Amino acid sequence: MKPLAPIHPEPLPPFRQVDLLDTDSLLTDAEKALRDRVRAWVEAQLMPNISQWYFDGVFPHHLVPEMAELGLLGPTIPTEYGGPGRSGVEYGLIMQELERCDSGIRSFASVQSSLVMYPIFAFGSEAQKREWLPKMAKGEVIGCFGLTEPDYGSNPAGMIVNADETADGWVLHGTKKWLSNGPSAHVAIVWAKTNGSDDPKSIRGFIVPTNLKGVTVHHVTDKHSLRVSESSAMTFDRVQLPKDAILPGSGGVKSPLMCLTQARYGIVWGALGSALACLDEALQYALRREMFGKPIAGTQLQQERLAEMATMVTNAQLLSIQLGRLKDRGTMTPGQVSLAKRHNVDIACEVAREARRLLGANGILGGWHAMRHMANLESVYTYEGTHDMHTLIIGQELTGIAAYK
Amino acid sequence: MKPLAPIHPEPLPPFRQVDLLDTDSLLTDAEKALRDRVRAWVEAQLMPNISQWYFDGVFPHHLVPEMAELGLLGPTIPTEYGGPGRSGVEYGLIMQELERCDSGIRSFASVQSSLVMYPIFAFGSEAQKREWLPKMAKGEVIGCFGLTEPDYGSNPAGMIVNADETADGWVLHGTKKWLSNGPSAHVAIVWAKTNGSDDPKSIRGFIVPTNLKGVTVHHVTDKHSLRVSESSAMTFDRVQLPKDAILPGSGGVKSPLMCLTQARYGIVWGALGSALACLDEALQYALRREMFGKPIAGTQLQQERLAEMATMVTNAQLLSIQLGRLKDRGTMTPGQVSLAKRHNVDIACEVAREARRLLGANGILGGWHAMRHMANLESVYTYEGTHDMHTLIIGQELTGIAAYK
Amino acid sequence: MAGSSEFTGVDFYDVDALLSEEERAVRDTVRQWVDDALMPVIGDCYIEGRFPKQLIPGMAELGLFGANLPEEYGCAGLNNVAYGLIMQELERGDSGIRSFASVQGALVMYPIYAFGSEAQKQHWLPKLAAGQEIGCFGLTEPDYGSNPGGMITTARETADGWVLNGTKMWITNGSQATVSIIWAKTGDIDDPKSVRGFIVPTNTPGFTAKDQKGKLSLRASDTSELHLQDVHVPKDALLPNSGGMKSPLMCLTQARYGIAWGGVGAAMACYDEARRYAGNRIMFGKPIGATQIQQERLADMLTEITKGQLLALQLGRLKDQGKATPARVSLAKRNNVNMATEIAREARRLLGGNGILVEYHSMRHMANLESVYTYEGTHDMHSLILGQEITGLAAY
Amino acid sequence: MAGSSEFTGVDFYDVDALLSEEERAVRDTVRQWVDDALMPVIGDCYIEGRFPKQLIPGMAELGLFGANLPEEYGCAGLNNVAYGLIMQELERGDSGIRSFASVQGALVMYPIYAFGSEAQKQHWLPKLAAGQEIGCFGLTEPDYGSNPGGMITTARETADGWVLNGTKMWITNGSQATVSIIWAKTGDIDDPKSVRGFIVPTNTPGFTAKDQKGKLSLRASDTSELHLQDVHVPKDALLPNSGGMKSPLMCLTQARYGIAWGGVGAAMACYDEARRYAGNRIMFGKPIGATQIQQERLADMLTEITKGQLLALQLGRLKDQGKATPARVSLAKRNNVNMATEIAREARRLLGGNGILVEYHSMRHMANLESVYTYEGTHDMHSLILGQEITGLAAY
Repeated sequence: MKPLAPIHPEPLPPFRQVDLLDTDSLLTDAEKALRDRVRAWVEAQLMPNISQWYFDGVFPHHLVPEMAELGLLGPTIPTEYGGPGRSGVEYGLIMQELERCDSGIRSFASVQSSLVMYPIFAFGSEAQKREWLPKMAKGEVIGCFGLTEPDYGSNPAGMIVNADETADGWVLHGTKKWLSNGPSAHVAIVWAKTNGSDDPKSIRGFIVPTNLKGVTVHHVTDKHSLRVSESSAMTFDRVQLPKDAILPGSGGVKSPLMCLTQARYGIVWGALGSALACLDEALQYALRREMFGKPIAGTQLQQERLAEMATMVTNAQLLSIQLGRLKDRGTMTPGQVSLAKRHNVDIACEVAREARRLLGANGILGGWHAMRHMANLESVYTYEGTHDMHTLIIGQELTGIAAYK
Repeated sequence: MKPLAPIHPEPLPPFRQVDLLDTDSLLTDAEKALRDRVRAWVEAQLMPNISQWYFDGVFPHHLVPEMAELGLLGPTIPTEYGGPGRSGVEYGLIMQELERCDSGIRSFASVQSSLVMYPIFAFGSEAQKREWLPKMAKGEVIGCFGLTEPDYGSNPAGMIVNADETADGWVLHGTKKWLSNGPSAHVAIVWAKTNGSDDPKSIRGFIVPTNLKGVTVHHVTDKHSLRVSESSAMTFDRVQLPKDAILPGSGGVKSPLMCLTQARYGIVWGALGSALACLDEALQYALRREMFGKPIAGTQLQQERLAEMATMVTNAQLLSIQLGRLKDRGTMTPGQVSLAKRHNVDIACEVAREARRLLGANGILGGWHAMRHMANLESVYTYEGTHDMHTLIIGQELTGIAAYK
Repeated sequence: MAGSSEFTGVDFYDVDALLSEEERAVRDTVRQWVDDALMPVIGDCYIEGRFPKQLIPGMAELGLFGANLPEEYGCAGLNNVAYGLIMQELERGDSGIRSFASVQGALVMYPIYAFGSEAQKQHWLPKLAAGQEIGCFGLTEPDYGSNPGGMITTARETADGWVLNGTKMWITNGSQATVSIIWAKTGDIDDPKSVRGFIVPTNTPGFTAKDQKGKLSLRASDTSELHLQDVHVPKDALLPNSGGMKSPLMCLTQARYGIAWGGVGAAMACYDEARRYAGNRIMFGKPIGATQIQQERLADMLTEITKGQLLALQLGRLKDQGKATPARVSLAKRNNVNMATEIAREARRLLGGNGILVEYHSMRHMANLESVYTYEGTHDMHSLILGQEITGLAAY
Repeated sequence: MAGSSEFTGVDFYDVDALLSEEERAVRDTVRQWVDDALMPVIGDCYIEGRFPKQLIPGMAELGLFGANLPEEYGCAGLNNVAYGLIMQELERGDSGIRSFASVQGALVMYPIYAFGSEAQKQHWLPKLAAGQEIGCFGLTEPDYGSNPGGMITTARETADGWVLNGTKMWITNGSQATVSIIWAKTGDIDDPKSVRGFIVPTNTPGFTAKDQKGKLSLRASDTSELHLQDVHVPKDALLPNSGGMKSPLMCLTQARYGIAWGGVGAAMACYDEARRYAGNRIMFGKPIGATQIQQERLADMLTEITKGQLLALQLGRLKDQGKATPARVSLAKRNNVNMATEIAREARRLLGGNGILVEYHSMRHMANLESVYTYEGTHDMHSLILGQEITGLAAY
C-alpha cells in the first residue's frame, strides 16, 4: 500500500470527552485516574502514528512492552499470576481508550486478554496458569484464538477441527479462520472436537505453540478494515501435542462461548471509545470549518447530526457503566452483553459515518480519524457475534424461542 | 364520538416490566415500593377503563381525590405546604406509571405539579404558597398553565399577552393557547409581559382564578391525540386582578422556562412508561399469537422488532435514572433535560408504532393500547419543546451557537 | 388554514407528461370530486366513525367502481393506470373511501368478472358498478390472517346447492353490503386447493354481520365480522371458475395494486399540507419553511413521493401488458404504503401542535395508513414474498 | 467466490423494455468491457492506490468520453439515457473509474462544447474524446467547497492574454491531466459574476499539480491539488461564452446527472454480490438467504434500486427534452447516492467477515461512495437546494 504522505489538517485540540449526562460522576477517582493514564499514553504514543500504521497495514509491536507495563494485557488477571487484577469497569475503560485510537489496537489487547489469558485462567491447570499467564501479562508471549472455521462462523458448535487422543498426547487436525494476532503469536488457543466425535459436548481447548511441526499460518493482508490488526488463518496438519496441551477445565462449546462473552464485554467499551473519538473530531471540526462565512457548527443540519451523535454516545456510556457494574457484581449475563455489544457497535458505526460526512471531503483523508473508525467498525459489527446473531440472542432472551436455528 | 363497544382481546397477563439490564438495582427499596404502589393503583383504577375514556374524550375527574391521596399531585412539594416532599426520582417513577396507562393522565398530573404548583412554590409569596399549595395537593383546586400563544409556540419570549399595573392591581389582556386541564381548572398561571413593554424581561407570572369576569375558556375537543386530557384556549378580556395576583419571585422568560424544565423532566419518565407498556403488550401478544402454526414470537422479523424495542427501552431507563440522580443532586441542567426528553419521547414513538405493527390488524382496535400511545405520543413529541427545538438546544449546548434564531 | 386550500397535485418529475390525456382527465375529475364532495365531510365522518354513504351515488356516477372492467358489464373500461389514478385521488381524501372502492371493484366485481359465469356477470356487475348493490369480500378469519390457506370456513354441497359455515373477520363494507363474496373450503379442511368462491346475498338466512367498534384507524370505513351459520345458497352461487387459494390471491393482487397508488395519494395530501403550512407558519420572525430542518423534511418527502409515483406508474404499465406479477405488486404495495406512513408522520410533526387537530389531515392519514400497512398482506409478509422471489427460498 | 461470477444486471420492473435497442446495446457493451477489462484489476489498483491508466485507450475506443456530445467533434453523439447507462455500468465497476469519465466528459469536454469557440471545439474535443488529451476541472478551492462563488483564484488580463493565480483542490485526474479547465475571477474578488473559464495546458510554466495521498476512498482515482502561480495563457485560452458562476454550475449539473446513474450501478453491484453470497453461504445447515433477516435486507435493496432506476431513467428522458432542471438533478443525485451508500453497507454486512476482504466488492463501493456522497454538491447541500425549490426560501 502506498505510504501515507504527511497530512496536516488544521490541528484540533487534544481529545475532550463529550459527557452531557455527567457519566463521569458514576466512576470512582481510581477508575478515572486509570483511564486518564491510558488516555495520555494513547495520545502520546499511538495517535501521532496510527494513520500511517493503518495505511501500511502494520501493528506497532515495539509498543507491546509499554502496553504490558501499563497493565493493558490481561487486566483482570489476578496479581498472583502476574496480572494487574483490575475490575471489570477498569478493564472496560482500558478498552475504551485503546479503541478510541483504533479498533485494531483494542483487538490486539482483547485477544491477548479475553481470548488467550482468560481461557488459561478459567480452564487451565495451576501449572498452565503459572507457566503462561505471567509471560503473557508481560507481553513476552503473544497468543491468538482459534475457534471460527471457514464454514462455521455464527455456528461454532458445527466445527470440524478434531483432536484425537494418542498414547502420549493429542493429534490436532484441521483449519481455523480469522485468528487475530496469528502472524506474530507464539501460542494459539485452539478449540477442537475430540476423538472423532461430532458432538459439540466433545469440544475442548488446547494450548498450541505456533512453532510446532504441522502448524501453518496464513497472513491475511488485503483488508479494507482493521488494517493495524494482524489477521490470519491457521492449518493444523496432524500436529502432535503433549498430554498437558489440553485445558483440563474446558468442556463443550460453552467454554469458548464464555471467552467470547469476555471479549464482547470489552468490545462494548471499545466501540464507545471509537464513538467518543468520532464525536469529538466532528465537533471540533465543525467549530473551525467555515462555509458561507460562518462555522458549519452553526447550521441546523450539522447541529442535528451532532445532537443525534451525542445522544447515541450518552446511551452507550450509560449502558457500558451499568454492564460493568453488573459484571463486577457477578450477575452479568450473556444476553446483557449481547444487548450492549449490539447497541454500542451499531451506534458507533452510525456516529463514525455521520462524523465522516460532517468532515466533508476532508473526511476521506487518512489524517482524519472518523473514516478509519468507520471502516474498522464494520469488522467489529460482524465479529464476536454478528449484529444479527445478537438480535436473535436478545430475541431468545425475551421470548424464550431460538429463531436462528 | 361513538362509544367503544366492549372489546375482549385474548386477555394478557398483568403488566411486567422488561428490565434487561437490571436497572431496578439502581433504585432504592423505597423508590421501588412507591412505584409498585402507584402501578397497582393504575392497574386497578385506570387500565380497565382507559380505552373507553379515550374514545369518549373524557378525563376521569372522579379519581382526582385518590390521586391526591396517593401523593401524585405536586409530589416534590415539601410537606409544610401539604405536599408529599418526594425526591426527583420518585416524582419520575410516578410519571412513568401514570403514562404507562395514558399520556393524558400523566399530562394532568404534570400540569398540576410542574406548571402550577411548582411556580407558586418557586416564585410565590409565603401567603400565596400557604393559600394555594395545600388545596392543590389535595386536588381541591385544579390549575392550568398559560404560556403558549397562537403565534408564539417555540418562541414564548415573543408573547403579546400583556398585564398593565393599575392603582389597585393589574389588568390582563390577550389570548393563550394549549392550556391542558383548562376546562376544569379553578385557576390559571398566566404569563404576560407587563406595562406595555415588549421586552421579554418584563414577563411576570400571575395567579388568575378562571371564574373572574373577562376570562373565557374555549374547550378543544376534536383531537386525534391526548383525548383523555382536556385542552383549551383562554382569552382574557381586560381581566381585573388584585395586586397580590402577581408571583413576586417571577421575572423574565426564564421563570416560565424553569417550569418547563420541571415538566420536561416528568415527560422523560412518562415517555419511558408508555414505551414499557407497548413493549410488554407486544411481547405478550407475540408469544400468544400463532401464524403458520407457530407463535410469531418465534420469527426473526418479530424478534428483530422486539430486540430493537427492548434496546431502546433500556437506553431510556438508564437515561431517566441518571437524570433523576442529577436532579436530586441539584446539578441537572436544562440541556440534560432536553437530551433525555428528546430521546425518550422519540424512542417511545418508535416503540409504540412498532408494537402497533406487531399487533397486526388487532393493533388498530381500542382494546389494545399501543396505538393509543402512538397517537398520544405525537402530542408529547411536540409539546414542552418540540423534538426539533430540543435538537437545537442540544446543538447549542455542544457548539455554543444558537441555530434556531 | 393550510388544509383548506385546493389540492393541485404533486409532480416534480413531470410525470403528467407520461400520462395520456384520458388518464389525466380521469385523475382531474376524481380530484375535483374529492375536493367538492369528500373533503368537506371527511373530518366529521372520521371523528364520528361513520362511512359517508351519501357519496356512493356520486362515485358510481363517475364510474369509480370496477373502473378497469369492460363497458359491456356497465363498467368504465379504463386501463389500469387510469384505475390507479382513481385510487390515488380517493386515498388523497381518505384511505377509508379508497378502501370502499377497492373492495367493491377489486375484491367483489373482479372475482365475479374473473371467476363468474356469463349469467353471474350479466346479473351482478352492472348493479355493483351502479352502486345499487354493495359488496364485501369474506376471506380473512380470526386465526388466519397472513395465512388464509388455513381457513376453516366450509361449504358443503347438498342436493340443491351449498351450505356455508364459518366466521370471517376484518371485512370492509361488511355491515352495509348487500352481497358478499365468501371463500370456503369445499373439501378436506387441510386442503387449500378445495377453496372456492361463492356469491352470497347478505340477507340470506344464517348470515349475520356486526361492526367492529372502537377503531383508532379507518374510522370513516365500516369494518365488520361476518358469521355464517348453515347458510344455504343455490348451486349457481358458486363462482364456477374459482379454484384453490390462487383465486382469492388473484383478487388480493388486484387490490394491492390499487393500494400502491393509494399510498401515493395519501402521501401527496400530507406533503401538500405540510408544504403550505411551512410557508405560512411564522416562528422566530420567519416562516418555518426557511429553516434547514424543515426543508430537509420536505425534501425527503418530495423525493419519496416522486419515486413512489414512478413505481406505481411503471407497475400500471406492466399491468396493462399483463406483466404485473404478484411479487412486483408486493414491492410497490410494501414501498408506497410504508413511504406514506413515514410522510404522514413527518407532516404531522411539521404541523406542530396544530397537527393533532381534526381540521388538519395528516394525522388522520397517519392513523389510517397503519391499517393499510397491515392489510392486504402485512409489510413483513411482503418482505418475505420479495425475499422468496429473490432467493427462491421461503422463510415464512 | 461470489464476487467473481459475471454481472447480469438488476431489473425487477422490466426497465429494459423502456430502453431503446441502441440504449441496451451501449449498456451491454460497457458492461462486458467492465467485466473483461476492469474487474480483473480493480482490486489491486484500489489497494495500491493507482488509477488503471492502461484502460484509457479502451474506454476511448468505446466512445465513453463525452458520449452525449455530437459526432462532428469526434464524440459518440448518444442521447442522455445511453450516456447515463454508461455511467451506471462504469460505477458498477468502481466509482473512481466513473469519476474519471465524468470529469473528462461532463467537466472538461462539456464546458468546451458549451462555452468554447468553434476553434476551441475543433481543436480540443476530438483529442479529448480519443483520450489523447486528459482533462481536469479546477473549480473547488481549499476554503470554498459548498460555496464556490467565494473563490479567490484570479485571472488578470494583460496585453497579450491572461495571468492566473490561485489554488484548486479535490481535482480528479489533476496529476495526469494534460489540460485543465480553470475557473477564476476576472474582476472584483467579491464579484461571482466575473468568474470565467480558461483552457490551461498543464505544462504551462507556473502550473503545478500534486496528488493528495492517504485517501480512504476512491483509491483507484487520482485526486490532486493544483497551484497556479503567475500562469500566463494567451487570449484564446478564455472560454468566450462562459460568464458568471452559472457556467461552472452548468458543468456540475452535467456531472451530477451522470452520478445519479452511477449510484444505481454501484448499488446493483453490491446487491448482486449480496444476493449470490446469500444463496451460497450455508449457516446452521441452510443458506443464509433462507433467513427472514437476510431476506428483508435483500428485499429492501431491490426496492431501493428499482426506484433509483426509474428515477434516473425519467431524469434522462427529461434531460433529452431539455427539462432536467438543476433541482431535478439534485433530487436524483441526492437520492441515488444516499441509496447506494446504504445498500453497499448492508451488502457488506450480509457478507459477514468475508465482506472486509478485497476479493469482495461491496466494501470498496461503500468506501468510494462516501466521496460521491460529498462531492458534486454534498447530500446536505442538495437537501437545501430542494428545500429552496419547494419553499422558495434559501436556508444555506
